[in-house]
Amino acid sequence: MTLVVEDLHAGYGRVPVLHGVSVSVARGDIAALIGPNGAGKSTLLRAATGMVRVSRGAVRMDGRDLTNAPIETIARAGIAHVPEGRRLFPGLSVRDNLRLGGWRARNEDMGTVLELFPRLHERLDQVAGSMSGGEQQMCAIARALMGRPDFLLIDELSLGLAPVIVEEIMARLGQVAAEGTGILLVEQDAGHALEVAQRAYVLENGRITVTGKAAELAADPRVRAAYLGV
Amino acid sequence: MRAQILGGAALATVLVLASGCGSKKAPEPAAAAGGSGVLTLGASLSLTGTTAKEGGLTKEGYEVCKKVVNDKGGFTAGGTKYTLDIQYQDDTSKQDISAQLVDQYNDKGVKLILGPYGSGPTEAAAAVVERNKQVMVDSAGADDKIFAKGYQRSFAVLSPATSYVSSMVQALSDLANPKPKTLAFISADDGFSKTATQGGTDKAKELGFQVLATEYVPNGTTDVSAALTKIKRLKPDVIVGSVHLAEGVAIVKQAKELGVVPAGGFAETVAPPIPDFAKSLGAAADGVLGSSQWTARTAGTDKYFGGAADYARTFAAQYGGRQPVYQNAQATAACLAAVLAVEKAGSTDPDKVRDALAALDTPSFFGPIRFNSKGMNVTKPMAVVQIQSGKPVPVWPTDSASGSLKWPATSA
Amino acid sequence: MSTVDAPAPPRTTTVVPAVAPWWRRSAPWVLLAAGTLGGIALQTQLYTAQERVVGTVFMFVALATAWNLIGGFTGYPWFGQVGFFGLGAYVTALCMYHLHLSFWLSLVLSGLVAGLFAAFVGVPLLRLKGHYFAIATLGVAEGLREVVLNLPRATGGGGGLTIPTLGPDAPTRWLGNDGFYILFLLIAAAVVAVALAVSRSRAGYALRAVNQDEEAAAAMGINTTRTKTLAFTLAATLTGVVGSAQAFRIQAIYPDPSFDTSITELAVIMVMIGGAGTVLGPILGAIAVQYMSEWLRENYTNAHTFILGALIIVTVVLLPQGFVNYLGDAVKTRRFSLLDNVRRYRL
Amino acid sequence: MTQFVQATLYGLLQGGLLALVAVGFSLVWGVMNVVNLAHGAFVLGGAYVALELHDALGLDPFVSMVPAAAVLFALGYLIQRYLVNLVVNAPIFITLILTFGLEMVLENLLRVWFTPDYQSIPTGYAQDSLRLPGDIRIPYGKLIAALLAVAVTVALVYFMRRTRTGLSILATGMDRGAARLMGVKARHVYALTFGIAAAMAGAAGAAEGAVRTFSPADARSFTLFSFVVAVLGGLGNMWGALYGGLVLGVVMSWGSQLLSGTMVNAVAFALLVVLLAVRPQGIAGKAFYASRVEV
Amino acid sequence: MTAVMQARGLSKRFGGLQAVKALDLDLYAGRLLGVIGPNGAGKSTAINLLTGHIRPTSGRVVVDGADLTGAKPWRVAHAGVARTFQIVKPFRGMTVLDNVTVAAMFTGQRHTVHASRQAAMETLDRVGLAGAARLSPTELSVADARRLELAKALALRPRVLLLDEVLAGLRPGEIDPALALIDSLRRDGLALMMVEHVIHAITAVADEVLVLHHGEVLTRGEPATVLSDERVIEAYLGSRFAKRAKEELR
Repeated sequence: MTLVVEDLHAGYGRVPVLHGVSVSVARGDIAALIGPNGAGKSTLLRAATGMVRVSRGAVRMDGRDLTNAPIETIARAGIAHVPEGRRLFPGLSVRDNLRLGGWRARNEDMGTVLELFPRLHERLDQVAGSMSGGEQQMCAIARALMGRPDFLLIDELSLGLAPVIVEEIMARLGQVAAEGTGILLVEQDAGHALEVAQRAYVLENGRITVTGKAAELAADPRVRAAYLGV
Repeated sequence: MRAQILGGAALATVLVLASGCGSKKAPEPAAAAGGSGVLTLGASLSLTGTTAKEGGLTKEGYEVCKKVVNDKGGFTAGGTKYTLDIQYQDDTSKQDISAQLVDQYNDKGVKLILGPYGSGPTEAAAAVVERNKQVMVDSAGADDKIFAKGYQRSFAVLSPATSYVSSMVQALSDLANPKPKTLAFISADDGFSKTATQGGTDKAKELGFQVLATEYVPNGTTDVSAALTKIKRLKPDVIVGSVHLAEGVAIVKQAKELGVVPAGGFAETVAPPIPDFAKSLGAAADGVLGSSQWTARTAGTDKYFGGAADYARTFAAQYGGRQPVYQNAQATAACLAAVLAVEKAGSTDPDKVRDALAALDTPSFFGPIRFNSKGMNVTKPMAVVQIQSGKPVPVWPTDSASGSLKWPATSA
Repeated sequence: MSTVDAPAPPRTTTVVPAVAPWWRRSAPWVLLAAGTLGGIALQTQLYTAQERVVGTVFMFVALATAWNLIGGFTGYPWFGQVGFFGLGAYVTALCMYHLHLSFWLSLVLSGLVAGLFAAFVGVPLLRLKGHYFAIATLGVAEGLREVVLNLPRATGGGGGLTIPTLGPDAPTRWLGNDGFYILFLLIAAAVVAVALAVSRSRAGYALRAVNQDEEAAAAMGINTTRTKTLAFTLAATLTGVVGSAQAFRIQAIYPDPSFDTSITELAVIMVMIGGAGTVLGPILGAIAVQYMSEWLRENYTNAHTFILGALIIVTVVLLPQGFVNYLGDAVKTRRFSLLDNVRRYRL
Repeated sequence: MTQFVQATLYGLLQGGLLALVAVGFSLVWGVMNVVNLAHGAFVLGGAYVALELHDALGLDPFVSMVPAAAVLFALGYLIQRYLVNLVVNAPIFITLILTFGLEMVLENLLRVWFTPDYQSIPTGYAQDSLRLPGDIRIPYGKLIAALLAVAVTVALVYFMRRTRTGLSILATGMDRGAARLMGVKARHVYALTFGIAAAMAGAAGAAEGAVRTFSPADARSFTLFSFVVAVLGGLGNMWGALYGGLVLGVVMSWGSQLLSGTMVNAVAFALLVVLLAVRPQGIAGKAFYASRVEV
Repeated sequence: MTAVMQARGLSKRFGGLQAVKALDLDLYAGRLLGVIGPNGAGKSTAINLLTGHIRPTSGRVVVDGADLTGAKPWRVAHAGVARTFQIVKPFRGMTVLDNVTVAAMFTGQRHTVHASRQAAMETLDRVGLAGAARLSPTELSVADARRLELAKALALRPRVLLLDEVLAGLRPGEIDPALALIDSLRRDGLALMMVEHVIHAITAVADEVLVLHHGEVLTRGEPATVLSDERVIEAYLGSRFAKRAKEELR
């Protein structure tokens, strides 16, 4: 049960961004994709979920070919994507945002995700756009989980969040993975990501330059210098 | 790069223009001399756009004329036997295209023009006709303004705009009993309707009526409630509308909605003789007076169409039993006037046809056709009709009436 | 632990001169002059009515090019162009009818009045963007028509006004079909020349910068308000001049045809089909659309609006970025497929 | 005073009808950022469906609102799915021009099929009116139409807020890409939205047919008034069209009492331009629609 | 020494959110002020307030003694203040050269198109983008897009340069040349302000560091002092980073 991205080439218009990237996540695992801003991390996620056209290579889930399938088809196949900037529906309440998350799976049961993020409970009727960044990020992840996905792709979870909040959310992700969802975590801020992940990839200029176990990468002096150093 | 594209395309531009427009040639002669020939009339018509409906009626009238004349084997002028051909082009209800079409006919050697629908296009066409030394018989441009410019080559068979309302005022004065004392006018805001209103208010004052108000509404509106609300307080005996179909229907409809009930009734130009009027309003249309250029009772005969009733039969035969409306008849009459003038001139030469038109004085199914020095047909009276049991019944002038005026026409 | 070293991506290193050679810079001007002379030569080959048709094509070349200054270069969807067209027409009619001024003076005054009015309303209107700018300018145009309708003493209201062109009342004799052909040709050439000059001047850079990113443009030192207002004023002035010439050509002017929204719509369609933001696009668009609409009207009396509408639909589906822009891109990328083009814009 | 009350009431009724005509236009604009210039032709389409049903089966035009809506829904769905969707990602002006071409085509078809004649659908009661003290009249036809306008708007709000489909339309309008990530089929939702808007236009057309005359040439003015109403009310709020319609109806009614009758349209456009200059998001619009995201 | 650009009591409130509160800062010729702080701390708002893209609720902005509070961005630019945007804002429909030409053209003095293009080419050369002059900005890599953003600001021939995260997205190997370029600008006598996330870059070039938190100045001073400040560590860096920072500074 894996999500496999194989030799992926993709870009915007005539500008190639990814030059043959291969990444895979198994269900129940967390994989971290780290690298500098602009290396193509977001593009990789966007290509995997159909938001950017793939020019070469393949995206497969449990053997099923999803390359260049429409966004909604990929979503319906069970891959949830928490996009860059969260993209909540700002004018709708948290409740409606969560309902939309469960739209495909016709899942109206919010209990599970509210257990995971109890803070959202008291915010259910608040308009999503008016919440703090951390709460919005929780809402975005909760919304994605409402679809009961097999795989969860999260783009820049820590962006703009206080470290304390990041730690809280990361801890929840561990729980989610433990229940059998595969998570691909894209992070510029490598520290937290490497802590929770089992596997990690370093993406630079559209190519994977380093792969390995997260713990090993965290110990690699080059990775330390480039992504963990101050 | 951009310069190259620019260059190639500019060249293409010139080529397109050059090939598309052809080269200048001498116009082909319109008719062969001696023996037999075809008289071609050119018509610019609003077949699309705001007056598409009326343009269509005009075209039908022209077609009836063509069929009747040709079924009789055509006509003879100066020893040549002619059949009639009418060319149509759509002016999309726009005056600049109407003017362009008249020029286009001139380029093709078509010197005799049948008028477009509406005062704007007619005015534009008249100016071009004058410059090109063509001749136009106007079937539907009634605004007196067109004829105030000293044009010598445009002739209108229809009664001028000023008579549309004044005829109804005269009819009220002659026939209504008890005679109404006060009138309120609602006028659409276009040149024709305003000219008609002016003619009507002048006539009303002359005949001793009191004009309580003149309210203007936007041309083509379907909401005249504001004008009616204002008039309601004044309690006029008659509400007179100088309007088109849409406003005409709206006045009667909304007056009923708003409880505006004049002691006498309603009188409206243009709208009531059109079948759609009674159809739209149902019973509410009954009693409404209307002015019409022509009715099936109009007095006069001519050799092509006979009398008005004969014309109605001819028209109905050609259009599946439908009765003609006055817009059909005035178009046929314009075409008829052109044919009669060519016959009389004995030539298709536009100058001679013009002189023949200017001297024309003949009865016809449409009433007398005789033009004054401006080119207007002022001898022909307007007819006044009243909707009775859903049908327009001619009630004035009495010598060509088929029924009598029911008055008061409304009951509170 | 596996490690792969990334090779550096290739970099283009051709150094280009900052300024194009003179012959390249002057080519469009030569073409414009040649086109104008070609237009004069063409006149000898035309019937009177064809002169009118081609004269109208020139009128739309001028209108589309003027629209492009604000709508194409600056990116403000100007849906009220006909307001300034009608304003120019009525200023000319009023000047010639009431004041007995010569047409030529009236022509200049029409441009000035339209321009001044644009400068006046431009400041509040140009704060709006997108559809809101479109609807606000449309509102101004409709409002102007209502003003004209409601000043019957001056404008004749719905009854219209006729410019005197004959007899002792006429301040300027009607120019004749030949004269108006040349007049519209020269106006079109002048408007295109203005567009060409603007396109290559500082102002052109400023307008395109505003179009692409107004915030960044302001940070580059561009006075965006003044730039937009100037472009709007210039476009309105040129439109007013065209309206003035058209008023004199048709003589009898009425509010409805003078402020007919379909004139704006046609100009917009011409620019969009030809290619917004280019000098050539509006010219090609105007010629193609006006010529096609005229041809259809003559040959398909009952179905011409249907066919033209269908053609417009097909064209914008296939070429949403306009012909000239499509061609530019296609030549650059060597990809000419229209289906690829459709794929770029569909859902 | 009576005159003022009468004008106000009449303005409200007219406004209700304006709202019914405009609500679909506003929906399409708000959700898809498409200004549908063919909207007026859709309204007329509904009127002609009601006319045909009346002539053939004697159906009351208010009853015909339902079949008119159904026919127009199908038409709208197909047009969006197979035509407008093709240019959804092009600059905003392209959809404007596409729908303009569509309007030309539809208007031409209506003219060929139904002739350019003025039509109306007679009903026994449309011209009768309710009498209030002071001889203030409320015409039944307009009253029914206005009440239906309110009912349809309420139903739309309920549909949007409470149903799965409605929620997916709202979400797609706010952020198409995010909605697709939830598994919402954007092509279908857009087509559905356009279909619903066309259906409401069709229903509005049937109601208009009951209270006024119409001809194919009226398409333009329906679109223009929808434009004004949508902007006045503001986008992004389902109640916007209702507010906009009522405000416009009353202001025009008052305006034509105080000024000459031909100033009505001038009043409408002056109101529009002033409102845009002062409050571009409309009376009830929400600012977040300005920052919509589309993928 | 007098400051080229001064802000006093600069504040901005968006509805209920106090984005920037009573900010004072001075930028001197030949000196670089580094501004750090978590996202949402008000860093970008501060730049927008200085350049007139946002009107301050209160406070003053002075450039060379001239009050530019609430002045439009183009007036601030004419006064010699250039900026880059955090999210690069190239004019996408123009070539790289034309992008810079626009900047070179509207500096307050009149420059002909011809002269501006020459100047633009020189600026592109300086940032190392001359080879890409005819490309579209959409064809540039992230690093080159940042260079273009910088070139546009430099083409204005500014005296004050406000850099909003110019290093974001650069690979480790690209950061050093970029810092060298910034350092050369400082030596040329520009007054610089640099909002940055890459903290070791700030420590390398900044003369003074200012930490923003919830729109307020948490602390300011020498880089080393600021980075070892307990409050900064708690609010922003987190303990783990602070430990490393200390090691590195030692």
